[in-house]
Amino acid sequence: MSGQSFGGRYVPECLWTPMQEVAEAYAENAGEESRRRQAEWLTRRVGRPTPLSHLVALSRDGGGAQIWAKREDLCQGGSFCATSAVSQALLAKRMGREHLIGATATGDFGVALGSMGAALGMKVTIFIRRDDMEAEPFNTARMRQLGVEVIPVAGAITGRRQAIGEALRQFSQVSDSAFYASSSLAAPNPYPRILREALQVIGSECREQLSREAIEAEYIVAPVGSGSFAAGLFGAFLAEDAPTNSQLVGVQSGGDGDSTRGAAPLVNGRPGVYLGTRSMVLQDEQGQIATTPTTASGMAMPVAGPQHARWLQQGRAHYVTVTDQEALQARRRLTEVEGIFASRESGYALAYSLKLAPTLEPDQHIVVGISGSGIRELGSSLQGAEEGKPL
Amino acid sequence: MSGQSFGGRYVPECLWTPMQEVAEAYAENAGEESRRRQAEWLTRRVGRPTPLSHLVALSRDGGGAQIWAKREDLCQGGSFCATSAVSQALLAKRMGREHLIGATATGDFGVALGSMGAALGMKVTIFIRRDDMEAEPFNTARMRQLGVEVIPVAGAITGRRQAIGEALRQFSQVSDSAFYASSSLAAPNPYPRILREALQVIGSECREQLSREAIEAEYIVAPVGSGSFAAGLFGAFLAEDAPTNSQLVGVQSGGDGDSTRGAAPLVNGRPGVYLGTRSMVLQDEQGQIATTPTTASGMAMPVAGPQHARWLQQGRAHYVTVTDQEALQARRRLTEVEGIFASRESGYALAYSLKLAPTLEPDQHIVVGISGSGIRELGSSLQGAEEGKPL
Amino acid sequence: MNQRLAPWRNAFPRRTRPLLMTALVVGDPFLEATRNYMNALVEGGADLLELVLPFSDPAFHGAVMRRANERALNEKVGWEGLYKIIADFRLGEAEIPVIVTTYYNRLLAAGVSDCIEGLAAAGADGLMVMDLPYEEAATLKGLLEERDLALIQAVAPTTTVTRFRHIAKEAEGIFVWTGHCGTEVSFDPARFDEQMRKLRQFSEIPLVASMNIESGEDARKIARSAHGVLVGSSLAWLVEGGGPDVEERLRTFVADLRINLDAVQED
Amino acid sequence: MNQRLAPWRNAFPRRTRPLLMTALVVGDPFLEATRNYMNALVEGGADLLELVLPFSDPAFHGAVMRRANERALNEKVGWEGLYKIIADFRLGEAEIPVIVTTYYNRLLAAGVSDCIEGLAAAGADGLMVMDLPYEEAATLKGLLEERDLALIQAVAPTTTVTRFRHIAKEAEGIFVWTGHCGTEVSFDPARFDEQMRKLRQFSEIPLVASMNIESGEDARKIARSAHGVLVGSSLAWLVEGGGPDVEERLRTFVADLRINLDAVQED
Ligand SMILES: Cc1ncc(COP(=O)(O)O)c(C=O)c1O
Ligand SMILES: Cc1ncc(COP(=O)(O)O)c(C=O)c1O
Repeated sequence: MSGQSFGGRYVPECLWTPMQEVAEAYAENAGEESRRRQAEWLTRRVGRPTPLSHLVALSRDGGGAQIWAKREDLCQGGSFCATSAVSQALLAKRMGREHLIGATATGDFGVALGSMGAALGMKVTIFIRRDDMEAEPFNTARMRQLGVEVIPVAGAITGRRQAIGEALRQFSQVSDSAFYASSSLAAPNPYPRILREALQVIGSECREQLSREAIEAEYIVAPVGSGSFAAGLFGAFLAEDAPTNSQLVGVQSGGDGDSTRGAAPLVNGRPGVYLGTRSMVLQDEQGQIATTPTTASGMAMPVAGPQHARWLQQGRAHYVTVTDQEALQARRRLTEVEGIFASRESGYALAYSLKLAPTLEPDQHIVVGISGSGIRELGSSLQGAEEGKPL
Repeated sequence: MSGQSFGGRYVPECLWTPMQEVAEAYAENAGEESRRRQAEWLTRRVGRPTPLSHLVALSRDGGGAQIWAKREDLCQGGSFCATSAVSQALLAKRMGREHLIGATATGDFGVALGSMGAALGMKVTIFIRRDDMEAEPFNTARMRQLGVEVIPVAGAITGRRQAIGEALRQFSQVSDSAFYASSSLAAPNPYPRILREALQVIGSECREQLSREAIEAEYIVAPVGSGSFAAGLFGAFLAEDAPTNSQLVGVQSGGDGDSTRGAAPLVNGRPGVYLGTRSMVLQDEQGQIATTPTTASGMAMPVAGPQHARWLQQGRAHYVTVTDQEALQARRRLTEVEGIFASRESGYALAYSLKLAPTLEPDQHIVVGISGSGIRELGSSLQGAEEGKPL
Repeated sequence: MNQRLAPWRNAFPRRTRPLLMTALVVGDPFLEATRNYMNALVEGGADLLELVLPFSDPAFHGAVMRRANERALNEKVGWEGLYKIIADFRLGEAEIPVIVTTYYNRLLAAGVSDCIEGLAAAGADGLMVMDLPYEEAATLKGLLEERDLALIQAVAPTTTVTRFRHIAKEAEGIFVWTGHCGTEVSFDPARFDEQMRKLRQFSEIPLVASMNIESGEDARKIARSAHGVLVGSSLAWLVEGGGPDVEERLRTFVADLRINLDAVQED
Repeated sequence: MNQRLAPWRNAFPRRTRPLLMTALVVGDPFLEATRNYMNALVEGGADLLELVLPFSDPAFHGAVMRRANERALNEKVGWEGLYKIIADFRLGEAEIPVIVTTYYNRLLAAGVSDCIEGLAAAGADGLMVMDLPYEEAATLKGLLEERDLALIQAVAPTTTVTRFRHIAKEAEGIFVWTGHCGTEVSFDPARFDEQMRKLRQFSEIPLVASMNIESGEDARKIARSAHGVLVGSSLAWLVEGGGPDVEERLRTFVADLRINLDAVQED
């Protein structure tokens, strides 16, 4: 209960043992053969390594630092989620489980898990809030085509956490034959570790790519919803052998800019326990979890993965917000100026990088993490178009 | 006029000199520095190399050969077109042209060219038949977001060739400041060569990947619309130093299965001149070009690139058809069994591979070319869904 | 050791009358109502009261309890309100133990020591934290013990015997068997009985089963294997129904459970 | 060398009356109509007739001609029909040269030698192939020459002087200057005049300009710089209008062009 430690496994008794089994299987699973298999899936299937793109035009416009994009949009399925889905699905398979259960908000994790389920011949059940589902017709259609059982969830709690709750409840009923796959870094042990270790390949590739370009990054900037993508990108730069002193910046949603709104537990939260982990939590003085009004459903998390709380505490990374509006604009600029489509979530990291760039010199470098292609958004924009809204 | 030679530059006088300029610039452009720059864009931006995925489950189901997929769906923009767009846009830039003009049917080439145009700060104009545009709301939206001027074309001629005609007419008016970028391998010189040389990277990667897996492919199977993707995949296996005797199979659309219908000039066509090149042309005895009823707009070409005519004549590749229905089914199976989304066009190659596999042994290998992710299709399927059609 | 819970230690199987534990969400639909309902439950024959302090995301309660929780949230009931009704209850009722249930974050936000102090002063007897498993609970348990409050542990179908033996060594008050985790229970009497038998041999304190009990008949079935039952959703459902006679209906429903439970010894 | 086209070689600038070349799409709206329109054009004062054999994708014709082509396609006119109306025309008219225009694939499908044979026998004088540039045309040109038919070459704003000199060396009959490639022409008289001047010095045969001419006034402007004009879309547009008096309207329109062209020498 010491204020200093983050993480843990704060779950009801019914989930403790199933998650302990996952932890034990994961520990056993850590061998060479299993790593090789995972790497094979990532290379042969997901499309790793993803490129590090020098955004020449955007950098020129900014008049300062060189901006580089780590391109998770080019993974199979169009988001970084492919990589954590591989790791978890392979672990499940190794545990002899034939059913994957997870939750999604944007649908990206659902698609990623669905793809792995299809390829491995496993049943996949995905919970998603009904309003998220309706906002993501495109990813919903993709999940269905992959054979995923998509279960819409209603209720008072908004966003991914409601779907996570439902997924865990359902999982608890079949925990001896199913595997809970987490999309969120804010999760009970061993999930934060599994996700970070799976996603750390993003940062490792990035380090290698930077050194191949013979440059060091002044800043590494990533969007933080639950923070799994950011942890994957940051992880390698926090390793003992990390060559540079890059500043790591996690960008959260500041909502409409009113500091009492938004979804930035690492900026406006306090330590607490939520979604099974002790971390920074956006809450009121009564300990009630705050709602997270943001236009980016991937960012709508009132708690971040425990690693981020630790890095924040230790000063190893820092965390900022940009408004939803700034994020949307930055994302649009990326498309117009660089021809790259990025997820709404990536817009937060990008917006911050665009602010940072002019304060640096042209021989300095910023890496911005692009978490996904945001292709899903065209589904909703098409719907919007039919209702007469501009695309 | 010898019946034996294919290719050429069969264009009206107004286009001859502009295309000669492209040919000359391309020849000058062939240097080390330009190759390096192109490779850099492909690696850093497009996401090359793309993976070669072993389709374990599908192969197991087939009970015969191992099927491998060359994954152009993972390129930026979701199709192989990214690679030919890079080559042409860089050439245009080097020629000092600031305006790219092209035609598209599926929208994939439009998106690819639009991305490059945005990144290089060039204006992009894309012609597309109005009905193709309406069938591809998703890619149309993407093009618009990239700042592409999308011009719908009406008229009696169906498909990409109508849009190509309009693009060339418009280009002829501004040929001193603009660059015509071809999506079609069936095009006047120097385009067939430019496209094949650009796309040959697909086959080269594939060769290297096969040799890294220490296997040889019995068959290399690709969809052939105009055949640029197929030429890119086949090219490396036809090179002098090609290590294997892989059989190259180009798959065209057989339409609804009635042999008088479909879009298979390499199967049902005769030598002729169309779209600026001498090649195999689907035509009646009067030399009128046939319509190409197929449900895959990327396949609706009554003429293939001249290289294919040559390979057909020399017996270096062979060409077959599968029906639209078979292609759709194969594509659906890929999603359901392997968790991979592929373009409708890829379905043709896949369908043929699925027929081939059971006739081979489990230690034999088939490579099937996946030309794109078919993400665009979800746009139309969502539209369909709203009109009550099944997804 | 908490004195109100102490009598049940080692009371089974000697004592044959099964325990009846009843739960209310505090502030559903308002604080005084809860206070009144507590009396009604006791009048109906409850042996223990559970008071659920509402949380913004009661993920591991069932759907009915989550709705009750949602209604209660509107009342913004805090720890002070909770202490108040417990203290008030204690003015008239010295025997019936009161267990407070919540999610860990509410405790952390208010300060664990302050909460324990408040609970002890008000006359509560135990604390159950939905998302605090045994492994994370040591410090809290220590602090509770200092004030003679029990940390109530849950047991679930996934709890292994090894783990149970471990937990049981230090457990206090009662065990709450949760046959579900916020979902429906698929009840297989034979299997349930086997699980209870297995666990009972390692525990000196009663196992009270939460199994979505909706009727006296349900309660009777469960109590054949467990030491008692915990009824929550059915009461929340009556509260949800509303109307002027909620208290009366609560009393009647509990009384029926009581009769059925008491009949178990005669079965 | 074709005898009907021969007189114009080296006739300019001596000869000041500009040439009037008029085009029809064969079979628009049906074959006999085309035959009748030919007479009307000659009566109006045309110096040359161009007959466009329709193609399924007349990509390098303008929008009006593409529509005419589309109408004509319904008639499924083949080479035989074309030969027939040329032969029939020749029965009454010995002087006016007839140029046949099509796309290369129609020629290839029917067989190049057969077509040349048919054209020569019918009394045609030249062949223009829209999508056959000089570089691809050598063999065809040779075969045409054997039967005294001219291969008519096009020149465009993009044609360089070097290239033109090269082509001009072997060119026969006339040059058709196409100021467009199926689109609108943006006409800058000064620039056009400069281009014509530049090219004229290297050519012994007349340059006839196709410049979307819609009126006598247009024709007069063009003919100030070129040796003559080619009018197609305006005629196809009259045909598209339909009605019983199409022939009359064609005749009147061409007569007006004629008057305007003849006025150029006096300007
Ligand atoms: C495309 C995309 N980017 C970013 C995020 C946020 O990721 P994380 O929760 O790992 O920070 C999500 C989450 O769903 C996402 O789908
Ligand atoms: C995704 C996709 N695949 C295949 C094709 C056909 O390509 P090609 O014309 O190079 O054969 C197209 C053409 O538009 C396409 O978009």
